[in-house]
Amino acid sequence: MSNVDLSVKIGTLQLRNPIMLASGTVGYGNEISEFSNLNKLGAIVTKSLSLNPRKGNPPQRIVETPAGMLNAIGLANVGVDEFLKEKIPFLKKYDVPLICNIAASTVEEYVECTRILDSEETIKAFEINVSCPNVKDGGLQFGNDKNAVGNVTAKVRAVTNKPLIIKLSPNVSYISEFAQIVKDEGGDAVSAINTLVGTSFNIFTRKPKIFNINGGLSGPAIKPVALAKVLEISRKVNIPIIGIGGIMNWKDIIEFMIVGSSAVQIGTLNFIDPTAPEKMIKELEDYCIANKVERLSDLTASYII
Amino acid sequence: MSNVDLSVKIGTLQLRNPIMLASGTVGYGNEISEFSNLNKLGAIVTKSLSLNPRKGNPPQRIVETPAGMLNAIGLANVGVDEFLKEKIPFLKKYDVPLICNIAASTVEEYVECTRILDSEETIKAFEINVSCPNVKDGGLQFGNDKNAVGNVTAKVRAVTNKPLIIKLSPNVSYISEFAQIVKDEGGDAVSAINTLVGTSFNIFTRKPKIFNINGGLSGPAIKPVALAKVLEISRKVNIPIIGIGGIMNWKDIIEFMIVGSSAVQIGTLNFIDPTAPEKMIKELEDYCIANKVERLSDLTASYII
Amino acid sequence: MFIVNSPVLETKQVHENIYIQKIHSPEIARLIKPGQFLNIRVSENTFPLLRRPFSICDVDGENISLMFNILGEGTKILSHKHPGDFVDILGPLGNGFNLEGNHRTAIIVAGGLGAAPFPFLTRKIINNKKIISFVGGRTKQDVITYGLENLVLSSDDGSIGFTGNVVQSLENNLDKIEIASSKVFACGPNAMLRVLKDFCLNHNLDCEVSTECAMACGFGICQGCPIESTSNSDKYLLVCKDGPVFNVKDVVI
Amino acid sequence: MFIVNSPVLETKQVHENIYIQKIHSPEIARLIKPGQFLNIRVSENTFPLLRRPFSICDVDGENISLMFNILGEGTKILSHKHPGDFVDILGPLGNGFNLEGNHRTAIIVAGGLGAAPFPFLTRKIINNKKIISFVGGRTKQDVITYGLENLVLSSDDGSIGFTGNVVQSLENNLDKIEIASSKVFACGPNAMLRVLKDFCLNHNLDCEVSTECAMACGFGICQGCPIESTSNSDKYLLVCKDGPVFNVKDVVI
Ligand SMILES: Cc1cc2nc3c(=O)[nH]c(=O)nc-3n(C[C@H](O)[C@H](O)[C@H](O)COP(=O)(O)OP(=O)(O)OC[C@H]3O[C@@H](n4cnc5c(N)ncnc54)[C@H](O)[C@@H]3O)c2cc1C
Ligand SMILES: Cc1cc2nc3c(=O)[nH]c(=O)nc-3n(C[C@H](O)[C@H](O)[C@H](O)COP(=O)(O)OP(=O)(O)OC[C@H]3O[C@@H](n4cnc5c(N)ncnc54)[C@H](O)[C@@H]3O)c2cc1C
Ligand SMILES: Cc1cc2nc3c(=O)[nH]c(=O)nc-3n(C[C@H](O)[C@H](O)[C@H](O)COP(=O)(O)O)c2cc1C
Ligand SMILES: Cc1cc2nc3c(=O)[nH]c(=O)nc-3n(C[C@H](O)[C@H](O)[C@H](O)COP(=O)(O)O)c2cc1C
Ligand code: FES
Ligand code: FES
Repeated sequence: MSNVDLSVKIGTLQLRNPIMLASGTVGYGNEISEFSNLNKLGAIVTKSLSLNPRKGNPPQRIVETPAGMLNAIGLANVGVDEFLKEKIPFLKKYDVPLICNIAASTVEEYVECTRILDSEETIKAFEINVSCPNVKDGGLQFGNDKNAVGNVTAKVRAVTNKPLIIKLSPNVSYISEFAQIVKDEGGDAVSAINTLVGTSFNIFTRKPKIFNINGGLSGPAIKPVALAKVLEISRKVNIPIIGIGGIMNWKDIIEFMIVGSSAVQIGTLNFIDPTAPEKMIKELEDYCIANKVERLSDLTASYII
Repeated sequence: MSNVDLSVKIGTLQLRNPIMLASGTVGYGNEISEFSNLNKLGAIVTKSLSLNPRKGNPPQRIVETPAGMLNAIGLANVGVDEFLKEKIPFLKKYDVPLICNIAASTVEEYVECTRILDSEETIKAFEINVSCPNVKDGGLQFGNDKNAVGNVTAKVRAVTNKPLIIKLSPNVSYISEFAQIVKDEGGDAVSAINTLVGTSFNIFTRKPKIFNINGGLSGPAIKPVALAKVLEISRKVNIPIIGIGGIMNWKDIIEFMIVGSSAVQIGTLNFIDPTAPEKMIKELEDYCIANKVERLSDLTASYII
Repeated sequence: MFIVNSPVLETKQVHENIYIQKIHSPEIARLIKPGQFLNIRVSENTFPLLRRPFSICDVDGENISLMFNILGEGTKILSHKHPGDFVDILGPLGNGFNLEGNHRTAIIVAGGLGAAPFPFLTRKIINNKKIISFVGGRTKQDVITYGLENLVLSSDDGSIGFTGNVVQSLENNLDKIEIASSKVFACGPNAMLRVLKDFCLNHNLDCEVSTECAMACGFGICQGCPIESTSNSDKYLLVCKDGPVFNVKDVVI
Repeated sequence: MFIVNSPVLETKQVHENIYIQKIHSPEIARLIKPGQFLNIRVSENTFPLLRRPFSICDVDGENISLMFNILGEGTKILSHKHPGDFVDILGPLGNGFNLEGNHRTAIIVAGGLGAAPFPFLTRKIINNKKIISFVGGRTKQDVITYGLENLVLSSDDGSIGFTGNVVQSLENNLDKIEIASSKVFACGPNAMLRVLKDFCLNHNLDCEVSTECAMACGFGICQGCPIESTSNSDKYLLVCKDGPVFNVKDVVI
């Protein structure tokens, strides 16, 4: 038996280990439960939920790129009501913290979703996805507008006492400015990063490979960028960070923690090896033993620069 | 003999084909001339030159990442004077358009470099690298500040009649806003993209792998991002674009042209296969023949969306 | 649904650019049904990053086989796997063809590499049902008959069999088919499936098609593989989970 | 300096985790000198992306050989190359050891895999010069003597030869060496080269070292491989182009 303490804290949210499954890469838990014991994981984050069900984009929604993939799912989801009715019962059977990710096109919709979900005790925290088109302000992204992110944080904060995590867009000049606003407006933590904007074209038809033209780039290709964004926040803003982007193995998790993450999320890897997240728990423990790290959380922001 | 016309124009700059070698990945031409006939290429762009020689960063300067690499060379270069004395004589022997890339820490330095180099007739155009720390304004990057980019463009424009290309940073929310300012201030073209900010840490020493902490991410990993940036500019601003980022083969060149590039630059690939750029000329020709493209330049911004 | 690392027994070329790969995988062999598929990781590293979906081509005891052509890097790497090498298989995935029901004739319609799922289906046809296999391709090279029975061949250029596409070939032979007691099982390019759908609806032929789509996960977590449903326009079906086999009545192709 | 795709003749393990790979490459064999290196692309795809630098270990007629250990994915892929496979070589690169000069004894100092360049150097020693090879490592397993002559072994843990590092081993044998007529040729970890440099400067021993550095291009275009010069602090030297072999007097290690 080992004495390593793998538990981590994100604000008041206590997790048995830092490994969370990222929004949009685990559905609502059902399928992945066939590959891995959800109860062993730190937390799972739902696919982005919106007030009403969303159909999502027509095909083609995904394309592979060098060491990465683009997706433009279009936030297809069942909506909060069906989520509460149809998906929560399955998730209730597990003893794994459930984080609800919310996507919306207006501030009011973010607030309304949070309000509806807040009373469901199975939900342990909220993660607000601000990388969705802001329909009211002309289709720009909330995530690229500091005031909008501040506003969403404040308004959602007002309707929930549960830990509030804002998932930041990396497609901005200085991500730490966004983390600062989240902190100022009462957010408990930030997730970094969501996908990078990218595209890919068919050189014979001259059409985009993805229906939506642009997609979000994920996977190991983006890991260096994600690490730099986490480090930037860590050096400038005193707020817990959930590191995301291209994690493929336990070494990547350690690297994300060193640059400032309190916990991490696994995304694209779930598609390739849905058994990997659970396996990495043991490997983190082994690293800690070999390197005399008593509490894994001691690694957070332990960079030497 | 084929009748395909591979020539392209960037403002008044006429190139025999769209394949340029990117700044910092070809030195001053000497070494690469052993692998490839420079006279066949569209153009070569020098390593960024500064007013005075720069030593650059201590090692380690580079690290490989999934389908990419990080570099933080620190703009090591011989300075404009030695460039004119020692490097130009070699380049004069070739009949390939030479583009001088300039890096500086103040607007005055950009202007002074351009002024000094302008009278050298071997130099056919300038490419201004705005992704260098702006020492005066506290180490931020010119490239992330619209006013600074506009100001540099206007001031450099005033001292040269040669084609003026501004090489844009991708580490911004909306790159097209920068392209617009370049156009407004009299720039002839933009290059997109320079490297993405990234980092990488050693998980045993907990130190950054690169001395400078952050490096610039290049290579195929960034291609989808680069394509999206070129497309964004192409859809919003009427200015010639030189597409850069992760080009590994002729197909990537076609893809960059379709999304809006008039020409392209090859960077990281030169390190892996310095014979590739020359080889791709023939392959572009074959594509044109097979797809009944009479002038390669017809592909520029030929996307169907 | 599970992941298993299974040894390659043989990789042989059966046609120009068509490979059959036999793999020892008792776990998969025991469970998988015709029309289901596997998502295969062809390399241990990040090139290529994602798994590649392949139909189950045949099952023989504890061995399974795949049929594929070399399209890109993934299938190239797969084709280089020989005895001693392993493939990392995630499966069985999706819903297979429904072979129950009281049709007396199974009509296979295969366009090009769409032949892949049918050797197994042919083997599994039960109760002395009759099979007719309409197999077509652009040219002779694309007409893949591996493991199929009672063939009616066609090619767009007439280099083999009937001149025309495989649906025209079926139409051409309609008089020999008793529509009410037949069921069509089809796989091929979307363009072909679209024409086939119209044909079958017009002629009241029961028809199941195996569809294709770009996929990331293959088991329902990425939402990458939508297909329009005919009964509910508010929601896409997922090719990987709700398909890849659908009754033509249920989906917009 | 050119790129050539050369067939692998043999890959054999000579020590725990140490491989010798023999390659038929007449073009390289003809030109390369001890201490020079090659930059090798181990895969055709983007994994890994960059070439990997390797010293020339030996040349025998038209064949060359490399010595390497499996460190990461690149060397792993290389170790799986066997007859029938090719390696994509860019070279010859850098400056080799200067074997001319009127020293009468060549003193090889090799730490761990730093032994790699010396089988070739040993073969090329001319004019009946004498060789002494100080070979050291952490433990017995790290002491690589392949292709070396007149050995003086050492290990940090004493599991073979002298107990101590290879520089201490050299010091220990200093009485047997005629300093004025000897020249040291060394390769190994930077920590070892640093100690060796001090030692040689103190004892007035002429010494050339082969240095290592992360590299992208290997031929001078990326500026990725700086090393501090002792004579000009305004400018770095490049390991790939100005080195990898330097006189210890010329560089800060
Ligand atoms: C359910 C299902 C079952 C399949 N069964 C088989 C089978 O039995 N045998 C077989 O050979 N193939 C089958 N395929 C297709 C197979 O998955 C692709 O051929 C394979 O992924 C190509 O991988 P690659 O790396 O070689 O090519 P890539 O480099 O990925 O692609 C090469 C080219 O093919 C295109 N492409 C890749 N995948 C697809 C796709 N799924 N649909 C359309 N175009 C694509 C790419 O856009 C690219 O232009 C099946 C696909 C699905 C979804
Ligand atoms: C001029 C020169 C000559 C060389 N000669 C030989 C030789 O003859 N035999 C031999 O086995 N090796 C030699 N090397 C080192 C060899 O290049 C590396 O071992 C190899 O690149 C590792 O590749 P990989 O993909 O297996 O490991 P990677 O996955 O690239 O690296 C594995 C680990 O090793 C570290 N690493 C990688 N390259 C280096 C490096 N150059 N220096 C320090 N750490 C590194 C990485 O940071 C990582 O932690 C030489 C290097 C140089 C610069
Ligand atoms: C197919 C797919 C769908 C995604 N859907 C969502 C989503 O609905 N909401 C969200 O906040 N992030 C979504 N993401 C982003 C991931 O949660 C994660 O931030 C990103 O993929 C980077 O991590 P990775 O490189 O480990 O995949 C999605 C990612 C992928 C690949
Ligand atoms: C080692 C290295 C050095 C570079 N130096 C410069 C430079 O001095 N000035 C500049 O404008 N861009 C520089 N770049 C950026 C490239 O010109 C190019 O924009 C970038 O690498 C993306 O292209 P690629 O993916 O094809 O490499 C450098 C890139 C690399 C890899
Ligand atoms: S491929 Fe992922 S949901 Fe279908
Ligand atoms: S490795 Fe590129 S300059 Fe030395």
